[in-house]
Amino acid sequence: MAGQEQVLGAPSSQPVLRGSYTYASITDKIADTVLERPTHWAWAVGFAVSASLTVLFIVAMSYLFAKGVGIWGIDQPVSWAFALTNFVWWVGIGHAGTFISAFLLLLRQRWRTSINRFAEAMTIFAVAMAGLMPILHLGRPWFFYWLIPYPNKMNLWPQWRSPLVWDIFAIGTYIIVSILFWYMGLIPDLATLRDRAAQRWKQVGYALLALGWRNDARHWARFEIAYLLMAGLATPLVISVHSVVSLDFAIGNTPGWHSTIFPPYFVAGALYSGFAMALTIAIPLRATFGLQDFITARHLAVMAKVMLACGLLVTYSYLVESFMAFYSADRYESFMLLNRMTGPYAWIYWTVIFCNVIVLQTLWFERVRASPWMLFAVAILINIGMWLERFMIIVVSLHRDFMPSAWGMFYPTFWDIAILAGSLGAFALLFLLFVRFLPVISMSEMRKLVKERRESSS
Amino acid sequence: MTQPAQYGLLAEFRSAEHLVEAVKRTRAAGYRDIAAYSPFPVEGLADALGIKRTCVPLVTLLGGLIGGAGTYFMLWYSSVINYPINSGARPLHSWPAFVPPTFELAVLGAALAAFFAFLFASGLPRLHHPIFNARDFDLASRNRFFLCIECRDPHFDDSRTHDFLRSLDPMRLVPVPW
Amino acid sequence: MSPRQPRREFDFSGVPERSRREFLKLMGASIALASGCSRELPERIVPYEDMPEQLAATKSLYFATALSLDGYGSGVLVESAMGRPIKVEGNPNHPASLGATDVFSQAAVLTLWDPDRSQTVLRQGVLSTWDAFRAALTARRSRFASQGGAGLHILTGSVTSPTLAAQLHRLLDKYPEARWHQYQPINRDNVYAGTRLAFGETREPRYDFTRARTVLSLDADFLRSMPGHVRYARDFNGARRPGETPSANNRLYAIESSPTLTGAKADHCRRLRASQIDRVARALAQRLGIAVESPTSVPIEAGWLDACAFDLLTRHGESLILVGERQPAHVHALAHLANERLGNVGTTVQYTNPVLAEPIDQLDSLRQLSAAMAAGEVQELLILGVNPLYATPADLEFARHLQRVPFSVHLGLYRDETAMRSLWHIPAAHELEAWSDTRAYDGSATIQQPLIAPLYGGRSPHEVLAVLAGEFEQDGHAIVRALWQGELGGDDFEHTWKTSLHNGVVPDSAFTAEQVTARLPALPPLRDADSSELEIVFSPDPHVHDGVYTNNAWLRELPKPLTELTWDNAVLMSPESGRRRGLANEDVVEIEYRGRRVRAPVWLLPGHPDESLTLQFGYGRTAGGRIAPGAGFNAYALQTSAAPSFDGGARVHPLGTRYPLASAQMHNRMEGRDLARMLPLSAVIQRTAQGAQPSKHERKLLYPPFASPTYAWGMSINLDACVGCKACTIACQAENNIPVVGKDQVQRGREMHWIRVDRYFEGSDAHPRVHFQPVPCMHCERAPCEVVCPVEASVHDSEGLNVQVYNRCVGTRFCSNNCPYKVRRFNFLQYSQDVPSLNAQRNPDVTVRMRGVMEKCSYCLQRIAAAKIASEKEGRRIRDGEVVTACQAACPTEAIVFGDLNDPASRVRIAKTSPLDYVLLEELNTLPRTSYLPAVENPHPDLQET
Amino acid sequence: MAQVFHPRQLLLLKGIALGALLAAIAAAFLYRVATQAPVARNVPVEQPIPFSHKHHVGDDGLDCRYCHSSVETSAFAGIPSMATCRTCHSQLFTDAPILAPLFDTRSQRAPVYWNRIHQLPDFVYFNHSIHVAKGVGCSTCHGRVDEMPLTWRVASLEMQWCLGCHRAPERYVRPRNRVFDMSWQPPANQLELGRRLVAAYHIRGTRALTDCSTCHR
Repeated sequence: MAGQEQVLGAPSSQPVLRGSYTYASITDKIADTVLERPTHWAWAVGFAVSASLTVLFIVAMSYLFAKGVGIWGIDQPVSWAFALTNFVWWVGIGHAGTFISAFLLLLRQRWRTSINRFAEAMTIFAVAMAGLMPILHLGRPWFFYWLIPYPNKMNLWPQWRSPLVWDIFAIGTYIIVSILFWYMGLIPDLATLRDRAAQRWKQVGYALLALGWRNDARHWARFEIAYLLMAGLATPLVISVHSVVSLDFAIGNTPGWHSTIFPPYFVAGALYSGFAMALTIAIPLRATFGLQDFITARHLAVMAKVMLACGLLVTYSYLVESFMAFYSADRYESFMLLNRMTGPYAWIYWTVIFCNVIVLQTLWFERVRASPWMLFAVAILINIGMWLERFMIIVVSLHRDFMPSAWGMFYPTFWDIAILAGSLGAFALLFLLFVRFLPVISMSEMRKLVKERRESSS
Repeated sequence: MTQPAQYGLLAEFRSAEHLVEAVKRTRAAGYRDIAAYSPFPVEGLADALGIKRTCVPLVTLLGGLIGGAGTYFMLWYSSVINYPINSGARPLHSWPAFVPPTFELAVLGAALAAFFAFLFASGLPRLHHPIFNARDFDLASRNRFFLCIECRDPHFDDSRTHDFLRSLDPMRLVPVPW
Repeated sequence: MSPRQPRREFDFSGVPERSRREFLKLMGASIALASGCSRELPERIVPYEDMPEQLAATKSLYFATALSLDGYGSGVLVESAMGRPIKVEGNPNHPASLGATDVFSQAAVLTLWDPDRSQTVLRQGVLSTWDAFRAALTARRSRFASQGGAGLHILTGSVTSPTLAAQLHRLLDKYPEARWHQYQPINRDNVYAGTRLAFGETREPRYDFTRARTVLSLDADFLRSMPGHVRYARDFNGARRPGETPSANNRLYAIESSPTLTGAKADHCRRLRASQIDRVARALAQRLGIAVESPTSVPIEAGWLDACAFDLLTRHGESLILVGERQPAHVHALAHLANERLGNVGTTVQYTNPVLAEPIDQLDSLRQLSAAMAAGEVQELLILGVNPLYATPADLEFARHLQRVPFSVHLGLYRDETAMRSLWHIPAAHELEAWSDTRAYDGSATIQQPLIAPLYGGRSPHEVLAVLAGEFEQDGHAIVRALWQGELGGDDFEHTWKTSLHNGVVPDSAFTAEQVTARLPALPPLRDADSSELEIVFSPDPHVHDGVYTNNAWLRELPKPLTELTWDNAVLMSPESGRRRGLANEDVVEIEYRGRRVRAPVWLLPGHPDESLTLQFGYGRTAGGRIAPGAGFNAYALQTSAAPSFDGGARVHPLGTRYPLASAQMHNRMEGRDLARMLPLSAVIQRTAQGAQPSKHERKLLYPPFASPTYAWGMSINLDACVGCKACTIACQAENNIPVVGKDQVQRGREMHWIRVDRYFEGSDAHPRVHFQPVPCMHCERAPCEVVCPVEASVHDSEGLNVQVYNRCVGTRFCSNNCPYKVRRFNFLQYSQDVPSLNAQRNPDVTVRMRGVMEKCSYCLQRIAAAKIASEKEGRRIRDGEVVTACQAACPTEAIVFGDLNDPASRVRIAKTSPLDYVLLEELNTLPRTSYLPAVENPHPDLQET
Repeated sequence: MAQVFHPRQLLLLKGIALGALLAAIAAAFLYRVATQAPVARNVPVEQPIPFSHKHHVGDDGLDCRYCHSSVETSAFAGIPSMATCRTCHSQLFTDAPILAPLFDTRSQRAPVYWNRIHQLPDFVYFNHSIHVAKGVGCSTCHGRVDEMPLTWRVASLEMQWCLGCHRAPERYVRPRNRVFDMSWQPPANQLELGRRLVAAYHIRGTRALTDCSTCHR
């Protein structure tokens, strides 16, 4: 095994858990990152940066509520821009987490074990950011609850045919289920932390959250069934959520929106950007907290492969979209596409193609998949590319639709940027707090993994 | 309140297999009020303990059904009966548009049901439990496996049970005080 | 109801200052509520002291009066809601209106309520009082008496008011040495001079387009800007209804030196530099058999002139040649002669006595004044209602000479340039605040009655002159009434007076046609034909005119015809001329002309003649309100008394800087999409002969339609009639409390107009075809906006209206994305300001929208509701024509027809049965209730337009 | 190991949880109060002059339209001018101190500011004349004004309250000649009578009556 650790060439041949760990040592190593380990300088820097960005986020939101969405660059005809782009992007990122934790659980993929916890955390924080956006973009955000059915003096209900209402339900369900699923998985680990916490306040905190979990065989029995059921529910949910998000556009009649391939196209795109973000987080994470034994090159390689698959699906969607635009012989459709490629926003289209299609192809090479930092670079580019893709779909379709007399341009303002940067900051802040106070890897599952490896080795 | 001084006897084991074996023998010896503790779910342990199947799946199903049916009814009632409004000349009962919310809330209902059914079935939350009084029981969430025979078991007799557990050769044997 | 209640309760007329202020405060508060649709605050109800009889009905009342532009009156009916004038409609009884209005009349109410209006008497810029002024003036009257008024000069604009003229004449009789000067920046000098040349006496030409089958316009924008243009536009299009009588269609030839709506609507339009039109006129006159020696080279191909001449000759007595005010006198004279030869005099053109009371050469009059001021002969100068410090040719140096006048008085609506430099400034009463009278293009007189007591104690010129003449006790009412008592006399004067007020026209006051005999004028030598020198052409701004409306936010934000610019003026030149100088839109250039320089941004306008610049007046102000100063450039600074209309010898120097301009339409081509349709007359005749094609709406629909059992409202817009004047847009703004957003927001594409007039260019930049298309909400039966609204803020009602429920809207803007016509408007910020006096203008029957809500054309829902309630109380159906939308009412050419599609006899139903009827973006199957009739071109068979 | 929580601490925890729950409920309740109409329901409203409808209508038998003169012609029922009041009070109780404001309005031009009782949001366009014309009685919405010494509001004036009638007018309409009759009570056969009246008065169907555009513009 010692020799194997040196080999980087064939990550796929590597185990999902390196080194020789016992129940105790693996528990201690993971628990100590939360309970004992002193604050890492990288963490401190990240915290400072993301905290200041979060402050910017709060300022931007306050100003937004005070003045109205007019502080953004949106106009007629482009009355949706950054907020909705951020929304779709963040929701998409969320998908990878659920996919890893739920879908791979059903498929009994052992490599999921060490990455599902932080992937789920990523999901929750991303969806939280996403959930903010539709509210921020409202003209009268203080009335957002009118999209939710409740008994009211006006005897009025939401308008169920609007995909925005479906969104409320989809996103709401998604975030609640994600939190439940995540929290459920955390309970045994919270118990571990409770039992190992040295300071009283930590012990109390973890004890409250652990709900008095006793590792009782009965608990475990119920737990395993319920957890499996949750996974079974989350899997179709995750597919449905981005399908519904895609309907926000597909239901509309705007050329570039009104397309039947959107649901699968968006789901693929979501996983694509999601895995990209998972890698963007995993690679620095394992480096900072020395988790290379748990999040091995094998994990990275597998994630890269999934990313490659999704990326190819997205590429295919691009092709189909272009083909249909011309095959349909619809004047507006074909103009829309030509406008994307050659219009005033052409640079966005070609950047998207570069990031999401060209750069992607490097993942065919094992050397790239084997090198964390090259993967990191690719992932970053894909994150950017996917954000721009959503921007292209929304803005570039809107700015020139049916009536040339109403054509216009969109120019972002400082506050557009501030909201985007702010949400990134808030996301990072939440994540950093998570890695500080909760185990980034499921200890109970790792213990199980240790046992399984013992059995397989003996 | 007058409690017996002791909750039960706790035997500590090093491996999961050992625990399962011990549980089997304990059951064979006729003990019923016993509990096993392990740092991760151990295969076969539940069967050894004779834990019956749980209601969680059924409750989940019901939750899903109620969520879905309830939602669809609300959509239909609100837009056909309560306040019919011509929106884009779509039929009042636009069932295709009603599918997504129905599905989402079905999932939500099921998920909530599953979670709370799990808590209920495992008797959680319960922040205070005598077993926590046992020495070194915290290792149950780390690397040790425990078997507890409770005093309320009819077969429980301090010395005999003590001897019996010894015969299972645990690493350690400790009383669990109230 | 709440915002309206306090107003309803308050008796406006004759309440003391204090309580009117309270009233305004009250209303301010209530509008503030209107904009914040959340929790209501407790309200108070203030009862009348004594209930005025009419107002007891608490319904809107309409008063007939007139609004004037450059002195020429146009009849209007002003809607007064609880004593507040809130909306102007045309007066059907008035010959210049026939029920329609232009943009200026619509905007008058905003000027009335403009918070920037001058509110106090000023002496050397310091607060003073009316009494102080009266005393000061009276003090000087002794000198008048002794010296016969020597040194007393009065400067007015063009005066058509019989009363004012009479007062001035009385004054001049009293003080023979006193002088009355007239100068209106946009004046009739050339027109009158032309008639003097042709007939030897001053006459007012009056045209009758109903009988004109061939029209040739030489630089005359009769559809948009000359006196009587509203009536002319109506008549011209009345004679152009291909759908009804194709054979009787007319044909318009236009030659213009600066793009106008007339040129845009012409069947054949040629763009020439202003100086070239003289040449063309002569060549044409010669073709018409007038003995002028034909110019050596003519800048238009012979074929074009031949065709035009042929049409004019064959339509003997049914043709018409008219010449623009910009062109020199002899061109006018030639046209008069030609019309006579063509037998048009008495049929399509008539000559009456001049409408101006004193048809002097105004430029000359101004010259004399400034000379007198320079010579120090002017002791007292009364400036009544004009702004000579801004709006006079630069070379007369009015500002400098004014300093030599010891006692100068300015009467004006604003503290404008002249007000700041005069000894005394008197706030003028708005036309809706004072008694006066005016004459229309045909001489018909209208007695202007006030709708409200002067908001800021303003005075009318009559009152000031009364003081000057020592008639202290006279108020405006007495003065005007006295004059008409004399004019109409008779024992039943009381009755005539009442009917005149009620109808808005003094009976039989229109001038009768005079006999004239034209003679060939002596023609000056022609300018060098192909001189390549750069010409400048001066013209009034389409919306702020000569500067009188520069502080009117509605007019400032109203996109200008053809350029679609808002808030600024720019130097217009042809794209070719721009290309030659490497200039693009918004580039700043310095124009040098006769030693004077002005810096201005460039706008390249297709259809503008090459090597010519159009400079529009009205901008570059330095005073006169909060929004007037600081925008655009001052064209007067280049104007000289030598060549006030146009001249050669200008030079432009690019400065390499840019000045952002706010254009309401970013894209000017139709991209081959079938939006604004235009058919040749032949095709129209053929299609009409074939009769109705199988209806486009009979198609497979996925869902059964919702019925409109009671009423089914619909609109038909006739693109052939639409001249693109945008009266509809501003009328809608006035009616529906549409806020002004400001230049920066327009640049962001956030203007709020509910009905926009799209303008497309087709063909070459040199000779573009221009299309106009008013686009209100289509009220689609399959409205895409409704399906995507999550809160039922955009829904359909049972009469087929696509209604926007502001108070339910949360502002997702999905509806706007999903509206293929992009007619929805969003309050990105808090646009509707809470300014008491502006609140007073608001229409109480329309909700004031707050920020964050979507809004759009409602087919004037409030008018429908009013008619519905009225009809239901009488237990009948709404009659056709009972509901008239604001845009329809204002339209000079009746291009917009609105009504009930369930009524088989309704005009809209009939219009929609035309085989030419079509809807926008039909392929989207949204089934719009608004449909269009295509524009029709009637080209001469021999002429193939490029 | 030791217990993390002592039973007493558990009790405390439960207490805290309960408190949080109660706080949430209280907050919801407060919100509801905060968003109520400005003038409370069924509470007499103080006025600068303690005008009594009970006295003028109930005892003296004045007709509503004597003061609210525009109720049949316009959207607003009309508040009587001071002059209207003085038609009687130039003779009666002229020296009563409570009527002083009535005369101050003339002498000192100090207008009387009545406190508004029936107040709708600005975006609601209610029209008295059409309701009166369609047989909706005063008392249906304003209650037994003739029994109110100081006037108060009986109706909630919420949208759902309006809808109650707009969805089923037959339950409320009465013969036109009884519109101003304060004492009118719906008869036993109101529904059947109502249906006849709805037909007779051409009251539009529920779809039309519940159109957003019926009340909002």
